[in-house]
Amino acid sequence: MIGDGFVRAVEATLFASAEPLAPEEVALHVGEGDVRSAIAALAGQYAGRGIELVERGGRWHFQTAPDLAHLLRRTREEQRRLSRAATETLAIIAYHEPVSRAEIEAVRGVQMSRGTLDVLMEAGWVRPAGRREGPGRPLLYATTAQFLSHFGLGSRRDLPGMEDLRAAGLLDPVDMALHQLQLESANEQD
Amino acid sequence: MIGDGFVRAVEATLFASAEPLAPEEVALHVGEGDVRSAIAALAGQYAGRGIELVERGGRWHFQTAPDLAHLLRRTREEQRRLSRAATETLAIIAYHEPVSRAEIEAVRGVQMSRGTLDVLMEAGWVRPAGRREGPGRPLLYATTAQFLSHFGLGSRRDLPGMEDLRAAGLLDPVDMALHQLQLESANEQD
Amino acid sequence: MNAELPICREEELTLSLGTWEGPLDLLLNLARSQKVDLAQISILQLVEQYLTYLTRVKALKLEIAADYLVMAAWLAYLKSCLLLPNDPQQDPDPEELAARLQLRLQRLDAMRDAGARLMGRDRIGRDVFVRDAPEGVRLVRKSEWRVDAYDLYAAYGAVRARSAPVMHVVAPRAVLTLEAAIDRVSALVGSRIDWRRLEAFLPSSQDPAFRRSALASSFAAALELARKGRLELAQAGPFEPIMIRATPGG
Repeated sequence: MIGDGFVRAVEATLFASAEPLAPEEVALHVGEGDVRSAIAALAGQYAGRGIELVERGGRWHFQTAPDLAHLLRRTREEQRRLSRAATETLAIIAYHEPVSRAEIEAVRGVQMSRGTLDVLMEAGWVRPAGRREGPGRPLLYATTAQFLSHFGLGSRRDLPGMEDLRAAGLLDPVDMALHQLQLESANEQD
Repeated sequence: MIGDGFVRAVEATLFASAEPLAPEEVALHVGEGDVRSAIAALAGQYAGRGIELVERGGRWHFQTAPDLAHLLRRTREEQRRLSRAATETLAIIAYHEPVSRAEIEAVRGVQMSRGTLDVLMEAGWVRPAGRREGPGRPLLYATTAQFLSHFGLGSRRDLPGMEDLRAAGLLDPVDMALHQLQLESANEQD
Repeated sequence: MNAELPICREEELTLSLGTWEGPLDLLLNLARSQKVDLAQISILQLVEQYLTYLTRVKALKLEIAADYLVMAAWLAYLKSCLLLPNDPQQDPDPEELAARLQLRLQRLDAMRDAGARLMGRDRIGRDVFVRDAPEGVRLVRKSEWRVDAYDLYAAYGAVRARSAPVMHVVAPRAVLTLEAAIDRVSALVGSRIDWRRLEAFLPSSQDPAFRRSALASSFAAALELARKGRLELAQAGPFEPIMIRATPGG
């Protein structure tokens, strides 16, 4: 397998890229060949090594093996902790996307404070995703490819507990009428 | 070898580092163990792959195999139709060269947009041809040898004269309007 | 589902409302203090806890945000509905309202839990690392411009046709104006009362273009003078010579 020039080329391209690459993007660099098979072969070769080839939202990239985190963790660059409001908002967007601001507020039971969405968009995890056709044409939010790669998710199906939550009906479209009772009267006082 | 936890740790450490690392620096991360042997083992495993572990002045780092560097910067040619403005500009330069920008605009009767000349120069058909002595010393443009060969011309004298154009109906205002219509709709697809 | 978050005991609930992110958050924490699955929660007990909590806050004369009071009023209403004998006519059905509240708490709890689990994943830059300074891959798009010779010449033709001055040049021609013809015909016809051909009044010239012009203007002059009663016109038949004479006695 080491002798396979095509697999080598795919390996080098994925290694050199600053961003995760989709097979089609890899193909633009390596030319004719079965990129998907080459990626699958590489992923197999790297499994169990200190470096892994992983898929994130249809794109592939190399990263260090998660179990070695303790060796590599850089304490001085400790990531800023997300506030509780921002963490919940991110989870709501990820599990319900695309979702409007009003729907996020309905789940959390409070108005969203300024900056909550900004923080998530600045981190590159959340993006505006068009408007919903309907009254008021509300702006919708969804997660990004960067969100998937940052949190090590192959796709949204890999969100923790996704299937259980769906089965339990907890991810059904938010029934806005249900929340209006409190939200509306509460907002009037703000 | 894959199962060797220590080699994995060295591999991940070298991969994640922004700088080439000396064995002693690697040791700071991975703790007790024979770092040099691990590095030697890794260098052997990666030999001939798309990624290589190389030594630079006593420090080690991963890099793309040098023979694959050409993959990282790929040039892709796309066929694009020259816009009407650019085609007219090219024709004016060909018939009037050397000619200044202001003269081209005077003949076309419209201002030239930024980039029109850039496109023609990028295509290799037009070159700057010195400056005209006189007020403002305007930059002059002329066609290239590549222009002649692209259009199958031995020299500029082979350009059809005004009588040829008239005979071909290319100066006929009615035909012109029709032709312009076709050109315009073609340009809209750009 | 809620195992990862610490369960707040009722006695641990601080009385400061600022601790809670709104009434739903407070309700969720009260619900957790029941130490049962949210699906089995006693809504009546929860309502009781909430109202008691607000009463204690009020007793301490702490300021209560409006939305807590709105929720309290709604919960008090829900409580009274739940306690009343089951009335099938009642709309909305109190049992359903309670179920909805329960669903809301479950939803929020699920998302809170999901958020925590998300944050706990192997995250890039914290648990897993990508290359710090990759070479980067680049795709340079180069345009190959397409234009053929016909396009080029047609474009030049179009430019020239567009910029050529659009002007109708009339070459100078020898003409006899109507005014000159009137003067000439009226002078020549004088007071003669014998018929003469129109052609006899034309100035002599070798220029056929001028002769045609003179014929036309002289005829028009004759018509004009006839209209004024100064002369008479006669023609024996179509294409016969046109004859002119001064009006007798005119």
